[in-house]
Amino acid sequence: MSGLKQRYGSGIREASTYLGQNYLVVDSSIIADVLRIFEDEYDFDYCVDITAVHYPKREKQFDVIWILYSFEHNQRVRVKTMIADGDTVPSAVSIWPAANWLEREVYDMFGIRFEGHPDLKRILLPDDWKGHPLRKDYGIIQQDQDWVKANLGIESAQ
Amino acid sequence: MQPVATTFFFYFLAGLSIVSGIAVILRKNPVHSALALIVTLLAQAGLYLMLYAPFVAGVQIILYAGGIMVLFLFVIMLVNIERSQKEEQFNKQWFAGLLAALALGGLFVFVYVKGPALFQKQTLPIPEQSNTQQIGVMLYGNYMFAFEIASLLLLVAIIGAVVMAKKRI
Amino acid sequence: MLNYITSYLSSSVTPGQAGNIFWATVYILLVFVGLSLAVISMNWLERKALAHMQVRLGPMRVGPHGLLQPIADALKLLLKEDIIPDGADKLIFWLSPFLVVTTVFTVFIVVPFGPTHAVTDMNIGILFMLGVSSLTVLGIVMAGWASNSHYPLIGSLRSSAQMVSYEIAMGLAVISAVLMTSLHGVGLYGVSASGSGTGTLSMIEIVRAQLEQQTWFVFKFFPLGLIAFVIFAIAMVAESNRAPFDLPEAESELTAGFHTEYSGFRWSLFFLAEYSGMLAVSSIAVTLWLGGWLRPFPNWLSGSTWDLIFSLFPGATFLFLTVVTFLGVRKMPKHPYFRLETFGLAGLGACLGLVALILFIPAVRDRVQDIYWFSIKVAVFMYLYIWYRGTFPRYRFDQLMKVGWKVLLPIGIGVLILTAIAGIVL
Amino acid sequence: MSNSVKTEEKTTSATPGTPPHHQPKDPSSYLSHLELGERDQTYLDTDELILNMGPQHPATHGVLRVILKLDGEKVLGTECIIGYLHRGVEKIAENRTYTMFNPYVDRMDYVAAVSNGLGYCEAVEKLLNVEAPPRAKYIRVILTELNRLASHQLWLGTHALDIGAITPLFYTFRDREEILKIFEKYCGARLTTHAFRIGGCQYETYDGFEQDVVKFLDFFTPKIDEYEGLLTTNRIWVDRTKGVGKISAEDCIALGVTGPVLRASGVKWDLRKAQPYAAYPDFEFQIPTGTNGDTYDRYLVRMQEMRQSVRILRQAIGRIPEGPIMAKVPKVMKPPVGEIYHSIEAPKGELGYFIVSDGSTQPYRVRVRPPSFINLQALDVMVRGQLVADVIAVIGTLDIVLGEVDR
Repeated sequence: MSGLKQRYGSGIREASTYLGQNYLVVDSSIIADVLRIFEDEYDFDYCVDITAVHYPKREKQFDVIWILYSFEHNQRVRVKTMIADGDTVPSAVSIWPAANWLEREVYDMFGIRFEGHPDLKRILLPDDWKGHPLRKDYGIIQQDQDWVKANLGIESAQ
Repeated sequence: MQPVATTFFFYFLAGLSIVSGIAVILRKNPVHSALALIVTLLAQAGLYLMLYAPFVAGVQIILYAGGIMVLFLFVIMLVNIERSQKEEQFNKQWFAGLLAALALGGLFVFVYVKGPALFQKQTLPIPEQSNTQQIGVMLYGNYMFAFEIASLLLLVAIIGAVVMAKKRI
Repeated sequence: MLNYITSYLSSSVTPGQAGNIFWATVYILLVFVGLSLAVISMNWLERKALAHMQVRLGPMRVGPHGLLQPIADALKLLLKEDIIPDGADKLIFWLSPFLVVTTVFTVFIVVPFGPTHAVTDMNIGILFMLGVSSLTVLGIVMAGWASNSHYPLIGSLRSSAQMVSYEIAMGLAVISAVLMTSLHGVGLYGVSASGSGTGTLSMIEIVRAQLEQQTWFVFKFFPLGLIAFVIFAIAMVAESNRAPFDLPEAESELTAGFHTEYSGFRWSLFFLAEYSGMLAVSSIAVTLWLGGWLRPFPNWLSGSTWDLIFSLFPGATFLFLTVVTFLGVRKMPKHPYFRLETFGLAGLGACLGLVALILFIPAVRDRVQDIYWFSIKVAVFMYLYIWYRGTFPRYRFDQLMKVGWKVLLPIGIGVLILTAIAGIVL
Repeated sequence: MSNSVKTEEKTTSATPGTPPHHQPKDPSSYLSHLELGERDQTYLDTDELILNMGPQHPATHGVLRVILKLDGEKVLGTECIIGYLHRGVEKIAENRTYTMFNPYVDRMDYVAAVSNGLGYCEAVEKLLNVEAPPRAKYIRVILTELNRLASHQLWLGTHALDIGAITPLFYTFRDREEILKIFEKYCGARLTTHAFRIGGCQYETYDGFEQDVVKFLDFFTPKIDEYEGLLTTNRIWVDRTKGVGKISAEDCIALGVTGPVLRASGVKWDLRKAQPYAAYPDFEFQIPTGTNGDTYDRYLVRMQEMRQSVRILRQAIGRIPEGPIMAKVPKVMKPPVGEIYHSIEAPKGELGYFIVSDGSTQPYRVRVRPPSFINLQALDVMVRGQLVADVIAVIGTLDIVLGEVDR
């Protein structure tokens, strides 16, 4: 951790432990390098999960979170970065192939684009669905009326 | 056993084989053609039976209709039928083909008309029961060499096919 | 006319050979009805036997122990909507189930249920059976292609490849059995006046040869006959598309293989053909290796006493079934809801008992016991089919081909050569 | 090889029941981005065949849809289309309180509902900074291990069925029934049990619970041998599974594959040992591993895991401590602001919950890390160059549950 902090200084916003779990908040500009370093130098060879959280009131609306694990050290770390709506995040597929579907899911649910992803498209929802359901401004009973009408032939799927 | 309604079955089978034979060349869909060819072969097997050659008839069914034609269909299913249906049915050699067919037909008619004079009319005493055994004796006795040559030729064909299908063996 | 009908009864050849059209027709109808009944009971038996292997009960609702289930199934299939896919080749789609059923039923013309109990006897009998049954694959290929859908297409491609390759192993095994018919008595080439005891392809003569040589071919030139028989027994499972070789209709891969798009009556024709095909190949195996209609141990347990004892078997079997049925009647619940079923079961028991009594009549007994022994042997094979299905996983396609071409075929050729050598040397 | 099946449009557009203006997508378009495997070198002019497997297919374990590009029967590439069972579990979580969301997690991996519940409850407990009492932990371990057995049994039955052996299915279901009976007696539900509550367990064990479990273990141990007797040395089974769907340990880790699939590739990693939770530190058990990473090894690993589960259960049932079963938890749960990631070893792999709390009664965000979803990603790597029948075997051996893949 300290090595990273020295190298990037202010790029590492926060590095701390909560409830026994390490996490790291990183500026979005250096996230690609940080992830690469975690894989190369700290042996975090297993990308457990990639996800996002939406904070509509913040200026930088999204937290993107990488949960990494190292088999060698038996340790987990969460790497977090904040981005604004419409910003892109570098894709981690070249580092961990596991990131492929995970990034697709984040894109599907939040509309965050990952740059350099080989095939960024929706994964759980239909390809031509409108809206990203896990954003906070997407209501819980909201649906893509046009899609439902066109594909299911009914007024509402609720 | 006495055959029943010989004349009827002869004309029926002969007609069937001719009609389906024509269907083979007229159908655009190759699968239909292949099926028509199977009907032709089966009709011929029936004719062999009428000639007291049950072994040949059996072999005709098992090898041609049951074996070779299945492979034919197998291959036809793999090719693009859409494409072959758009292709022209007959190419420019159809005239030559017609001439050859007419010549052959003329020969048949000639033989039919002049036949009794050219070939002595006689009924061969064919023992139906031992027909199969006699074929065996012929193949492995008198015509042993020809038989082996033929099987060697087939072996060459098989090897050729394998080489064609697989670049790396 | 009556004379024409009765005159056959004393003859010692099949109606086909005797040229008796009336009796030939009767036999054809009998074979047809018997075959349909066998398929129906096989259906019930398979479901029950398989269920008991798999710790469940199987059909229990329609009739006592689901005895009427096949009838209910047949009714359901007939009443079902008959769907022809839009993009299908209508003519071929319509034609193929009939082709399959016709060829399978045609095969039964030469199946010898007894020395005179066959529709006819051809001197190319076995060749005819193999040839005609090889035509069923045409029907399957046509069905798969005409459905115009991917799964049936792959299913039919698989089945054509599978059947063509297993036919070869099967043919080799058959040839070694046919060879055995000639390797006894006169002449290496088997040219003989009577035709019996020497090389023959006729189904009835093959069984007669086993009788004359005093051995079933499965025991001849031990272990050569046995190996040939095993090859055939494996190849015939593959030929009838049954587990573990049921790739053309592998449920888990191809949904239902070549008959995915078929429904209702057409589908039931495929079903009928599959089971009749199983019966057909089993009868070939029984005829060639297991002595056809011959009763067990005609060589050791000979003499009129043994003849009498063995001829009582058919009646005894039905008597046993009667007893079992009446035990079942006693075990039926006494609730009025089951009254009809109890009466029905009792009626069935009575019928079985009647059949048993008829089978004990000497005149009937002698005529029927051939059929009985033949059917029992075939039934053993049918049970084996069920057993295989209950125990084996499915082969993969390349493994199936490997077994056919790299294992069965070389062994088959080896057995053929060794049989020929053994026939000359021994 | 292709278009003897005339045209895709012709077959699909005429499906009755679909609205006229709706054109189904051509399956081949899904594959456009793939770098496909190499075709066999021949002199013949052959085409690829595109096979659409699912979502209604007997062997895709639910509504998985796999589009295969085939050269003959050889698989050149695959693309999974998932989401047919998507219910928006994560969205629902944001609109329910912590307690109300608890039953929903059972509906993800519905064949291992207890594991889901355990993971969620422990995650929230961590967030609340409470710990379940020891007795509750033991009950949790017992039920979770029973559920692992049930899940593995269901896997074995369906996997064997996919490969064509129909009988093991009924044997495993017969024995799974006994586990479900114990669940039913304990909490009234058989499948989606909702057995645990945040802070412990809702119910005390019923009278005779221990005896029931011991009776089941005595009954079940010989049954594992019975399954193995049917399959382990069965020639066809070995032929069908050995060398099929091979995946190396490196690939597994790179693709995030966990659970028995990872262990069959030779990585000795089990969260029960690596980062123990519940009462697992108290028990002795081994982590079975394979060497080849093929379907057969995965089969053996899972069979061994069943034996190890039995071992854990025997230890656990002998020493359930006395005491309360519920920790002191507030009626209205308001965890402090913060985030937590907690994962457990579910029967299928690492099941993780990432929960963000904003201090209110409802979670701000719940992210589930579903093992099936991520394991399914490895399908393409595992089936390239193999045959269609192997795809079925590999889908079976990955042990996916579509409820969890799609959530």
